[in-house]
Amino acid sequence: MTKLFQKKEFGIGLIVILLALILSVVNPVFFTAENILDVLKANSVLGILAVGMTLIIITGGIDVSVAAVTAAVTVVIGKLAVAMHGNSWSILAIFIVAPLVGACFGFVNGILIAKTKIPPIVTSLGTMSILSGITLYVTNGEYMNSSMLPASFIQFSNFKIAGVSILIIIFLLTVLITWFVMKYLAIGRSILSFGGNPVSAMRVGINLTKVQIFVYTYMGFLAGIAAIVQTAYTKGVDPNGFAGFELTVIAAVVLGGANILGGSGSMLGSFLGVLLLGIMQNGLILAKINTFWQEIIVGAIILLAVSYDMIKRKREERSLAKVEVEG
Amino acid sequence: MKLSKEWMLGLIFLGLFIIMAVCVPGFIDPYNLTSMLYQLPELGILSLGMMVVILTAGIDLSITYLAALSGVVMAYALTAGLPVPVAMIAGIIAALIGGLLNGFFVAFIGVSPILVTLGTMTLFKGIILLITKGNSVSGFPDSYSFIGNGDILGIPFPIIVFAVIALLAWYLLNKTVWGRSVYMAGNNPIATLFSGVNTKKVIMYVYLFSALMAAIAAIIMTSRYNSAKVDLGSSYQLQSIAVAVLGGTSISGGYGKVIGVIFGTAIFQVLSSGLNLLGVPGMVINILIGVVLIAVLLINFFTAKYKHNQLKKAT
Amino acid sequence: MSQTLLEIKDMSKTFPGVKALNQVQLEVRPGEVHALIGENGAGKSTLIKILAGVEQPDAGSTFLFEGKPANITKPIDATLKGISIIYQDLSLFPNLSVAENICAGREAEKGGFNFVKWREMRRIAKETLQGLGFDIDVNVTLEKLSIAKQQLVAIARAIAFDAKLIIMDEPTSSLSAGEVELLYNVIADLKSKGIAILFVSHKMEELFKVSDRFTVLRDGKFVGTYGKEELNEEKLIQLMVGRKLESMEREEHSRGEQLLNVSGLSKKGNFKNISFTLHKGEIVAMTGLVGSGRTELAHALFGLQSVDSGSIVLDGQPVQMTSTVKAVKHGIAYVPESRQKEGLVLQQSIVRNTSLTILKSLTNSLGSIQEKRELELAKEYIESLDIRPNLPFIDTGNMSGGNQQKVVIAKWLATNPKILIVDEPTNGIDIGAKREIHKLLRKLAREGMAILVISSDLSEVLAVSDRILVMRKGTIAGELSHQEASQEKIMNLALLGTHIHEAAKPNEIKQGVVM
Amino acid sequence: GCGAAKTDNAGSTEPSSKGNETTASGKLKIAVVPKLIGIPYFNASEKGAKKAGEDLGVEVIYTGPTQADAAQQVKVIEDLISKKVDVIAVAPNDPAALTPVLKKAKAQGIKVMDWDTKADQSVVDLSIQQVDDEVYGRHMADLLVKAMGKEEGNVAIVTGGLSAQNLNTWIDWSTKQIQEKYPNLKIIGEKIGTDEKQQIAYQKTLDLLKANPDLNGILAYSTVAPLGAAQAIQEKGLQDKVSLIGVALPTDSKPFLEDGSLDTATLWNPMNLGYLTVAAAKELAEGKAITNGQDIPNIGKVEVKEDGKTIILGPPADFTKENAGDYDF
Ligand SMILES: Nc1ncnc2c1ncn2[C@@H]1O[C@H](COP(=O)(O)OP(=O)(O)OP(=O)(O)O)[C@@H](O)[C@H]1O
Ligand SMILES: Nc1ncnc2c1ncn2[C@@H]1O[C@H](COP(=O)(O)OP(=O)(O)OP(=O)(O)O)[C@@H](O)[C@H]1O
Ligand SMILES: [Mg+2]
Ligand SMILES: [Mg+2]
Repeated sequence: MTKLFQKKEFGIGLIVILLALILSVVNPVFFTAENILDVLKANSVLGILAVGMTLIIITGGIDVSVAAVTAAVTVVIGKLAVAMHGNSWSILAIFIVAPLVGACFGFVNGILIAKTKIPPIVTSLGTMSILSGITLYVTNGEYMNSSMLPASFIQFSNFKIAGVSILIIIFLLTVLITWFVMKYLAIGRSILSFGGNPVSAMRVGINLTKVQIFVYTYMGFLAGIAAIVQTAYTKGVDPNGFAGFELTVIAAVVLGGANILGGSGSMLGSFLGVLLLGIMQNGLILAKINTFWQEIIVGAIILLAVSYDMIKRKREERSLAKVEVEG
Repeated sequence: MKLSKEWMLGLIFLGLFIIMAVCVPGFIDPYNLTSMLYQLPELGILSLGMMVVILTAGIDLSITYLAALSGVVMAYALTAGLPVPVAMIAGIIAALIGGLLNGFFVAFIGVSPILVTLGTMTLFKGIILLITKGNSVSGFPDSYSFIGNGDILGIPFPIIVFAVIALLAWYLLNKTVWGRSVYMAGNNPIATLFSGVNTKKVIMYVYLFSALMAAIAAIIMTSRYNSAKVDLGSSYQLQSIAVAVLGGTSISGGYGKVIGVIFGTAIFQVLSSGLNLLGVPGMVINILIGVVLIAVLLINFFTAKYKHNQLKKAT
Repeated sequence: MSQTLLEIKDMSKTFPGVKALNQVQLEVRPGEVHALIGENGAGKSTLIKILAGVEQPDAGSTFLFEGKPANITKPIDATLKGISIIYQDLSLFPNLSVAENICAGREAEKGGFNFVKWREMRRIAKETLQGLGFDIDVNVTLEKLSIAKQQLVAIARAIAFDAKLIIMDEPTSSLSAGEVELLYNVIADLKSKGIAILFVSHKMEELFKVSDRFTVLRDGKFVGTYGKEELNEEKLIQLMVGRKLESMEREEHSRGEQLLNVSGLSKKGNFKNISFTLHKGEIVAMTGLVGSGRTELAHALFGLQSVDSGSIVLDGQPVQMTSTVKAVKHGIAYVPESRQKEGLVLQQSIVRNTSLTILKSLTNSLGSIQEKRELELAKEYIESLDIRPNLPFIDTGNMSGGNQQKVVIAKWLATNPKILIVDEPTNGIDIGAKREIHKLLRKLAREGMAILVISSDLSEVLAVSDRILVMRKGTIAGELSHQEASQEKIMNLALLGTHIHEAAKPNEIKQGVVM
Repeated sequence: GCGAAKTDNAGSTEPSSKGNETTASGKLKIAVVPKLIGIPYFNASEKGAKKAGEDLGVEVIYTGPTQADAAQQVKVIEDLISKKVDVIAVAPNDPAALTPVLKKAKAQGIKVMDWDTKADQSVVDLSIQQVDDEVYGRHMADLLVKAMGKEEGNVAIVTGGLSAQNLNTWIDWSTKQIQEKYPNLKIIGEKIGTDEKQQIAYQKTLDLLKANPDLNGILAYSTVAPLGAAQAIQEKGLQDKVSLIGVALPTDSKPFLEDGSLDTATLWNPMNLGYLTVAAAKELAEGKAITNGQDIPNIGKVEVKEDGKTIILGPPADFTKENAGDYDF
């Protein structure tokens, strides 16, 4: 039990639970399976991106181009669907091409960051500007609606396993697989080592360049998956649909307790961070909070959560007995 | 010859300017030149605020909403018939309160700046929405419009404001105890604290400074646009970071110069005006700005590497 | 097994602007402890980095390991060949478990997508720790361990995987006598197993205690390799420095009136019931084991940390040290433990670092800093403390450790303090610079400053202090005057808290540390 | 200074003889500035504007900011003034914010007009409106009642951006219509902003439906919000229970119209709007005026208000599942 309290994710978990309790009192609809599944489904894209961003933040990096990459891949999906219209292989093509294209974009970020040592935030700011410019230039912002998507893709997006949407399952699988990678694969431990102490990591033979390229490529890969999920979720493609979304992704990850300076971050934490943001969005409407108050409440909760986390961390640090005082 | 990265940037600016002057009809037209001088101060002033925050290894995502908040307060004061100076003070105070909030969370609670300003950004946006219901506030006295649209002896007034602010920022950063402490704390906050400097106060003032810059930019914007609204200047959020970084400010803190930011702003302006005149679509301008940002940083990287190798050969 | 394990011939390494190594020779035999010595900047760490595969030597260098060309191009090559390193900064991962720290890098060798064998990892870690007699939970996150235990983890990591050569770069610089003793035991054990040790240190005494042979570097050049029997301390110093060092003679002087009176100072988890006085013109040394709470106490005196109870009386006035600003105002100066992290802004010049403590007094009526006066101030200290290079605008990050420390002292002398607290003032500083700093401290005391020296280096404590306070587990275990003090007496107080007049046995020492 | 003097000269010159470029190409330069570029609605207008340019022999420059930010829009106009165009027609993000720069343009002898959304009427020479705001707002309320088949129940409002001027105007008129004509219809809560994103509209409508199980109708403003709202209704299978009326393009809304989740999309033809804007701009530059009921080629009869400068494209078109397939925008 005490172990539970000591867990880094305890704080955010507590906030999520409290919020959920309050909401289910305010509106019983909140705690229905239907609503919870809706929340999970609506935040699958956020969740998948947050998983990738967690790894990047563990290495002390940041990627503000995620939203642009995801948007670009949704457009690629759309174009592909139109180009292969009617072809029953098109869904397969989408599943292969989208993650690949995403990974390529991520790879470019990774190469630039790892090789030129330009700070990640600056590099990704540049690639974001370039990529979103290209996306808009190519599409002129045109939407594509469900009639342009292959029927098999629509079937896929409506697919459920035991009442749970395939999109949620993809999201949860992403979390699980990434958790496994971080816990049981050498690359995962290398990422954590890199974040904990890059100099030592280099000294014990971890190839820092490879680790950095990996995390950004993986982010891109997940952005590709997220793009599929987004396309399935909206059953359409909106090149403008992700403007400003990168900040939400970052917010979810750091709310989940990842340290923006690197070294710490967990799948469970980020999952809870996503949940917190999702529940807030959902709950504010369910609780019928005045529209104009909603942003204020979201802002205030973010500030409270991060301050609480910080104060807790400081207290823990202080309580780590530095000196074993006698008596 | 040794060329600092700021003057390298100056050369890049000059090069761009010449290219534009030659290739873009109407670019060196006096009207266009003055027009650019009217346009760039807002971004320049916001970028100065952003630069100072970045000097302490922070970042201020809330800066544009702080500006909008300040602008909305000014706009209400003006439409309520308060005299212009009173309205401006009200706007500045509103911004400073916001800055105080940022500073409090960063300096005293110790939350990382990107998180704090992510939260306050949403908060400020919410507050503006709540008080304006999303509508724009407009209808200011004619005298107010001078600040953003007037000129003195043909020199646009906003650029005069920018010049004064840039000088002030330069003075504060390079000559005063606070400015020195900003650089020192930016490089090593612990050693600075251990030297008997009240680093919390220094950081607090950094956020107040960026809030002040937001307020001044808001004064120019509300005057130039004759109105205030929740998303006023929102596109400057990432632009001001890009300008500061383009201007040579180190994102990890401790290094950055006012002159660099000025060149950075000027490059942005020349690029966007020149390409607009050429009829290049806005998205392509965004692409090129991204390319320039990365290119300049790559140039910095490769020149540093080149110098390194030269030095090694010499040894 | 060949007679030489490691053979280096004509090794050079060039950094931009610096020839860090110039035709260096080194030969290490199995089962020997080989000391690598030289002044700060002589090239010791550079040589180690090459052995570790972190840096590559210039072309033309010969690097043989076990008689074959070593071909170490990246750190993992060195590890696989059986070369492991205990870095001066420990180089551990605070966010990972002890087991992972001990096995760090082992997964990397297998490539990114191999599985991590947690059970195996824990087993290896546990066995290694047990083999060394260290009692540490392998599942705990490293950052939760005390610094002393972290040091033990670093040692365990170095020997976990059948190392043939273990390199120790100033392994004792952050250890106090107890752990040092423990380390000596480990070294003896390793030697008996035929493992070679390359040992870097600035502490003369310990060099003679552990080493069999010495290789001396000076300014990146090879001076020579000598057997222990060929050398004595004086000769060694001469080889290192290239000239004879005058030995430090203490000029005794009488202490002045009482300046500081600390009584009953307590802070939960840090220190308890601390009482002592400090007089003008005296140097009080505070020693004890790492983690005995000395630094925390200094922080409390300097306003960096709050206290729960107790009083600080300065010049007869009770004061509350709530901030560093206040401490400086009261005339307290603090030269911190880590000059790189806490002492200096490495990216900035000597000028800017020296003026940082007194910026306000350098401003004119307009509030602008008078750069001329600032420069004069820096020049003054560069001259009076003989800071090298005497370039006021050089970034302090480019200076040697000893000179960096002088800059830190300079910035505090600028405030004209009444009390100077120095925490581990000569950590990692070569013998020449160390003597200079000791001389400087003595001189300041003679001029009337009250000085509190926190140090784990007993020879330093004995050399500079008038009185010695020994701390143990957050309390003052006892006080010794300069005349009565000896290493043994200090160790007894530090380990057992008693004034016993015979030396503690090694296994008692071991327990005192690990428990 | 000399810059100012030149400015004054330019202001007093006739547009036709101004600037070398105009005379060089001989064509009128008409700048059409949307709120932002790269969204379907304004892309459709662009097509119409460009077509009018070809038909009428004028050069059409269609350019705007990439974000719906007034500051960016002003910059675009500043650069258009530098470019010495003959007419600037703008769809303001924030009408008041454009007043100073439009005045500047006028001082340079450029004719200014607005389209799509009203600018400061004291500055513009001409105002092209797709519909009359009041008529349109009230029309949407009527459509909803028709779709619901009753004059009582609960209605919610979903909108694109909370700060979009024209959307807010329509919402206000719809609200007024409901209050005046259908007193038993209850508007629940405040309008809900969806950031001009389909996904958010979808999400928030889902939440809205759950929070208000007794909801009968939704009014969705902006061309994105109705799509998201329709998707939510479709997913929850509430096509028959909740009626949805939205501002949307027929091609985008076709799938939803077909399955009944969106009852009626109502909009004008944005291509025609672009076309009319350019046509009117040309008349304006040539010193002519469009009169009430005048037949504009390719568009048809337009209405001119009493003020003589507000031109209305015509009544909005209602798109239903029957006719949505007939349009290509
Ligand atoms: N990466 C580097 N770039 C440039 N110069 C370097 C670099 N690393 C070391 N040097 C220089 O090489 C020389 C040798 O440094 P090294 O760290 O090997 O000395 P050292 O003998 O370990 O000193 P210390 O006792 O202080 O640890 C010094 O002049 C140092 O400044
Ligand atoms: N090199 C270091 N790296 C990390 N932490 C350190 C280091 N040195 C000291 N510490 C911190 O200081 C604590 C040791 O306690 P403290 O410094 O009060 O004891 P001390 O008696 O002053 O020992 P020291 O010999 O280190 O000065 C450790 O638990 C650790 O938190
Ligand atoms: Mg060294
Ligand atoms: Mg200490």
